[in-house]
Amino acid sequence: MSTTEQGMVQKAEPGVHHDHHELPFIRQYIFSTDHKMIAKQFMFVSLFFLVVGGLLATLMRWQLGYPGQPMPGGGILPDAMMAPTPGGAVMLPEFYNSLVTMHGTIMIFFAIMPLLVGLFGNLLIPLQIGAEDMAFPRLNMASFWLAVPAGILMLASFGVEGGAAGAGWTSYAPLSASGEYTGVYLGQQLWLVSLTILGFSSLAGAVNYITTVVNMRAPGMTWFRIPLATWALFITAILVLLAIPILAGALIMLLFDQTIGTAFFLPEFDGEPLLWQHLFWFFGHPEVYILILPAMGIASEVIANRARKPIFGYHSMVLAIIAIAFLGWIVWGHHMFQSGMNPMLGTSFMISTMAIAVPSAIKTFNWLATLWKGDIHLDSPMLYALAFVSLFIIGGLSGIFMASTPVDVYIHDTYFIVAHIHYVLFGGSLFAIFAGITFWYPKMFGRLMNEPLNKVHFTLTFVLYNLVFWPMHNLGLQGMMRRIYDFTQYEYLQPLQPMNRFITTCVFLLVATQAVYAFNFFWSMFKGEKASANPWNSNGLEWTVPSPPPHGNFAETPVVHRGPYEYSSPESDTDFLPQTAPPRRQPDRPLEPTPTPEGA
Amino acid sequence: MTWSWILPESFSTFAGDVDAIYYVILWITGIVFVITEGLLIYFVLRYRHKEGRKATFHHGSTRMEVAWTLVPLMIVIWIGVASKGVWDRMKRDVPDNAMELIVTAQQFEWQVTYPGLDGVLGTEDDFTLLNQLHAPQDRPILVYLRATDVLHSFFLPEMRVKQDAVPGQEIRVWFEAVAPGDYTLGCAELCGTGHTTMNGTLTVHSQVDYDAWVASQAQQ
Amino acid sequence: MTTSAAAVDRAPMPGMKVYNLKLGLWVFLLSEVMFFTGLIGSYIILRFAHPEHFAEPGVVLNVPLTAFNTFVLICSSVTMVKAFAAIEQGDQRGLKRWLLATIALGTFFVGVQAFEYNVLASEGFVPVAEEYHAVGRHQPLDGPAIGGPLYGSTFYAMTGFHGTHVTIGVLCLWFVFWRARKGAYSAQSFGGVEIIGLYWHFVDLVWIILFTIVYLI
Amino acid sequence: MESDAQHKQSPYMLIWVVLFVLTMMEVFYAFLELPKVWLAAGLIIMAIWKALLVALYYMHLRFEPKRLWVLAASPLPLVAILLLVVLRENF
Repeated sequence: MSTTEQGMVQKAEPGVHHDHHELPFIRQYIFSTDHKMIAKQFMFVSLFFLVVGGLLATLMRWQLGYPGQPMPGGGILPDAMMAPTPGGAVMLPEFYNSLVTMHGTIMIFFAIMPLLVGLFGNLLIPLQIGAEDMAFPRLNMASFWLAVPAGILMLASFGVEGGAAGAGWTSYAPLSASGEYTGVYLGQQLWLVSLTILGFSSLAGAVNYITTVVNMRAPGMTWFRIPLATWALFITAILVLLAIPILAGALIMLLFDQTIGTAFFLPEFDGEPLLWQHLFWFFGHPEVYILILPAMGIASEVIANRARKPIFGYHSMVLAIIAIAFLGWIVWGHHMFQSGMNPMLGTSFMISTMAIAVPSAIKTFNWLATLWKGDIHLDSPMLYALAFVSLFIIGGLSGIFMASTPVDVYIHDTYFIVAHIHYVLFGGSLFAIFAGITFWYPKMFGRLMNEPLNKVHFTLTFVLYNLVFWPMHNLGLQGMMRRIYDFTQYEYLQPLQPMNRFITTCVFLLVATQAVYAFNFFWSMFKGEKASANPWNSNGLEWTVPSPPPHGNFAETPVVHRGPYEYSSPESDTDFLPQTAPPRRQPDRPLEPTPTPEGA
Repeated sequence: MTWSWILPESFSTFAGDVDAIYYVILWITGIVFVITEGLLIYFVLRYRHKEGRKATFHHGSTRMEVAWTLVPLMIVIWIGVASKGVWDRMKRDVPDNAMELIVTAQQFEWQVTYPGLDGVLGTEDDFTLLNQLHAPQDRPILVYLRATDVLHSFFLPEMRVKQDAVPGQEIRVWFEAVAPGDYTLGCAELCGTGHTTMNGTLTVHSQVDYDAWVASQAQQ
Repeated sequence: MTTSAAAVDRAPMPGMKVYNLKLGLWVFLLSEVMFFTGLIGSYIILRFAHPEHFAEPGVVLNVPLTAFNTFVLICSSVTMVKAFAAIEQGDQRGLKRWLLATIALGTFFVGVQAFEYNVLASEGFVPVAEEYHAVGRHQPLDGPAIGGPLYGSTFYAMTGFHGTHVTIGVLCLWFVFWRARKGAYSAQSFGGVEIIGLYWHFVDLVWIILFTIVYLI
Repeated sequence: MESDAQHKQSPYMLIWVVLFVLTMMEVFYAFLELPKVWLAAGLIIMAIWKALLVALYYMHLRFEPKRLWVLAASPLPLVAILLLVVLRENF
């Protein structure tokens, strides 16, 4: 879609031509440059990591539900993790800290983020804006093949001397900056190297997404005709682009402290532990929105479609995304209220944090208003999307408690925070991911997922999920601190034993339940009902092409005539009106407004 | 099982304000929670797909957008302003006439240094105890919080006090206990393998008992 | 109106009026800006927190040498734009000549930096905190240490990361030069030359800032 | 490309001379007997001046569409935010 002759030359990229049928297996499935294949690759890898992260969580929960008691089958784990006792293998605190750290790291960086950005970014952006592929298909491939070694290194760190990193996913210095404090040397270094490599992968993706959305939109696809999923992914890419380098710099400095012995974060040489926290959260808070914005976009798509109604306040939805992206840069201090940061800063960060609650509120109300007077089809994508909304409401509201600095003094670093982040990341992001995978499954595999199985999975997951994480608010309010190996060491926390055991039981069930989705996922791939090009009667460009779309996506470049959410429009006899359908000529009003080449 | 959303009882002068703000927020968020989730469920049931139903073709209304932008904004800003005063009181305005202690955190213990009989830190009659924080009632206690190795977090749940201890810094933390008794002293920041064992007790005496206790300590 | 609308409708919609590769590189440069912002921000935090760790300009670091090196890098920017201007005219020989000049100057810059590192290390100015014992350029080697470990750590981090960027730039320049030898560029198509130029000038720009902050302030 | 003409007029050599002179001035200025603030301020101004010259003429920003300027400037507010907070943070 380039404009100048240089551009044309630059377009000499594999994956953009249309002669792919004789592609050898390795170019088609392993080192593919087709955005859809790369999306699937990201999906399989990060779903694998999702499972790993879930299993780590169950190990952790065993220790919390049955502190210091032998774990059934724990014996198979090496003695460095589980101390063998007469009664059986008991978890060691070192291993518990590694579990805490790796669960967080893997879930955030290797499961949720690649699922949202890697899977949906790759799958949706070119299809929804009517591009034949990404702007830089080879860079896209590189992005995936950088993520793989990063993941391998991260997993490998479990096997090394001293075990995996154990300083929390935030790796606060100096605990993380010198192995002498944790006994973890190589593990922490692998953690740092792995995340640095992953950072390059994310950067490659972000550059690609931004260029593609800016430059490769189909004719007529003005800025305010872009579907919200792509809008969210575009803004997310900008956040990734600007936040990841900050993290990369901090990671490398920490790695230097660990290896060659620099002084950045080491107080013994006047290094500044708080410097790490500032850099980490200056990246980390945009990261939070990297993890939720695409989920919001997916939910908007599904809700508008399944409610057969235009999304309520499309423009304010877009503006809210943009506002979040801006405000997201000035609130990082709210992770550091108790860190010894200047209390003056605490106040200003509290105010900005309060302000950023508003755009999220706007989006929530818009989703609700979209349902109002809709024609709601309660099939599984919609159920997941509605779960996203209802649970995101809880996660958002519980955030206000932490935003208020005095209340945060008490609940900071307690299970209240754990509940909050899981309501946003699991209840929010992950349910949206379920919705998205189910909704766009046809565009990946040409079939539909099994509806009854999905409904079973949804019901069980939704119920168990809440049974697990709702009580964690209460644990936090009783003062139970997070990342704690054995809370019964504290007399005042011992009454919480039953509730912790209850949560642990539910976690086991919750993890087991995911087998239903896994089975459905693979079963439908081969046995699922064949999908038409547009099984959901949707308006987006991705539904104008066959399921799954061919290489190069569009036989001829589509022309866009309207926004993506014209459901139940009087202009159409059915209850949907594709973006590509030419407008009906009505004498009283001129043809559609002319899309300016610059976009809105 | 404690499903309660009630905070455990608190025993410091500013804890009341903290809990008050918590309950205000709990009420506000609780009401918003009921309304939003209620609407969600109602709409889903009310406008569920039936044969022949067609959704209204409706793109939104600026009036409502403005409404649900401004109302939440005003609410949260109000919460913010209400919080600021308490925050300043907790973290910034340390009352003079406070009794001073030094608490040094290190893996995995709390070293509490008392001023001794003369009530002045840095004199030779100072003495240091492990994991035992003794304080008189109804008197501001000013803790100079230090750390020797990694980050720790000085957590007195019943006093609603939490402050990270940062190596290389000396951070001032204060509280004033209103009732005698034994309370919890814990570490709320992951500080290594022994993090979970890094706890102690805060014992609040009446001023008389406290003086007696100091004297008895000074003997040794 | 209708016809013109139709006409515009058929046109592709590049939001930025530049071709993909160039836009992509600019976008990439933004993340580079943030990367160096992180480094400089850390430097500022550490320097304000512990001024005693940092020496007066010229005491430890060799300002004249580095000023000369800065000038070398600026010259390499000029040769780079010359190469670009040449291919804009379709002047293949000029392109290759100026590219080679840029490569030479860039390599020279890295060489001088390596030399500087050696000298500094021999004077005890090292990134390793335990071994930091900088005596400065004019004191005897057994003299008192000047500044502190943070000085060494930040210096090598900032200049080192920049040096890495220059090295990568030189490698890319070799690649562009190799393609130029095969006649890959012309007055109509010089995307490759333009974007390596943009990257090269950005690295120069970063050095202008770093030189001031690290050596002169 | 759209701006061939301007490129030919782009005063590469003149900019080169200015950059050289500014560098010399910086080195000279850095060793003046002035209060630290003055030195820092002056040096930073000159550095930014040089950086702008490179961006505008060597990176051709001067001849690019406006929106590319916006793009190029977009991270600067973040830079400002980070540095401002960092400066307010007195450890």
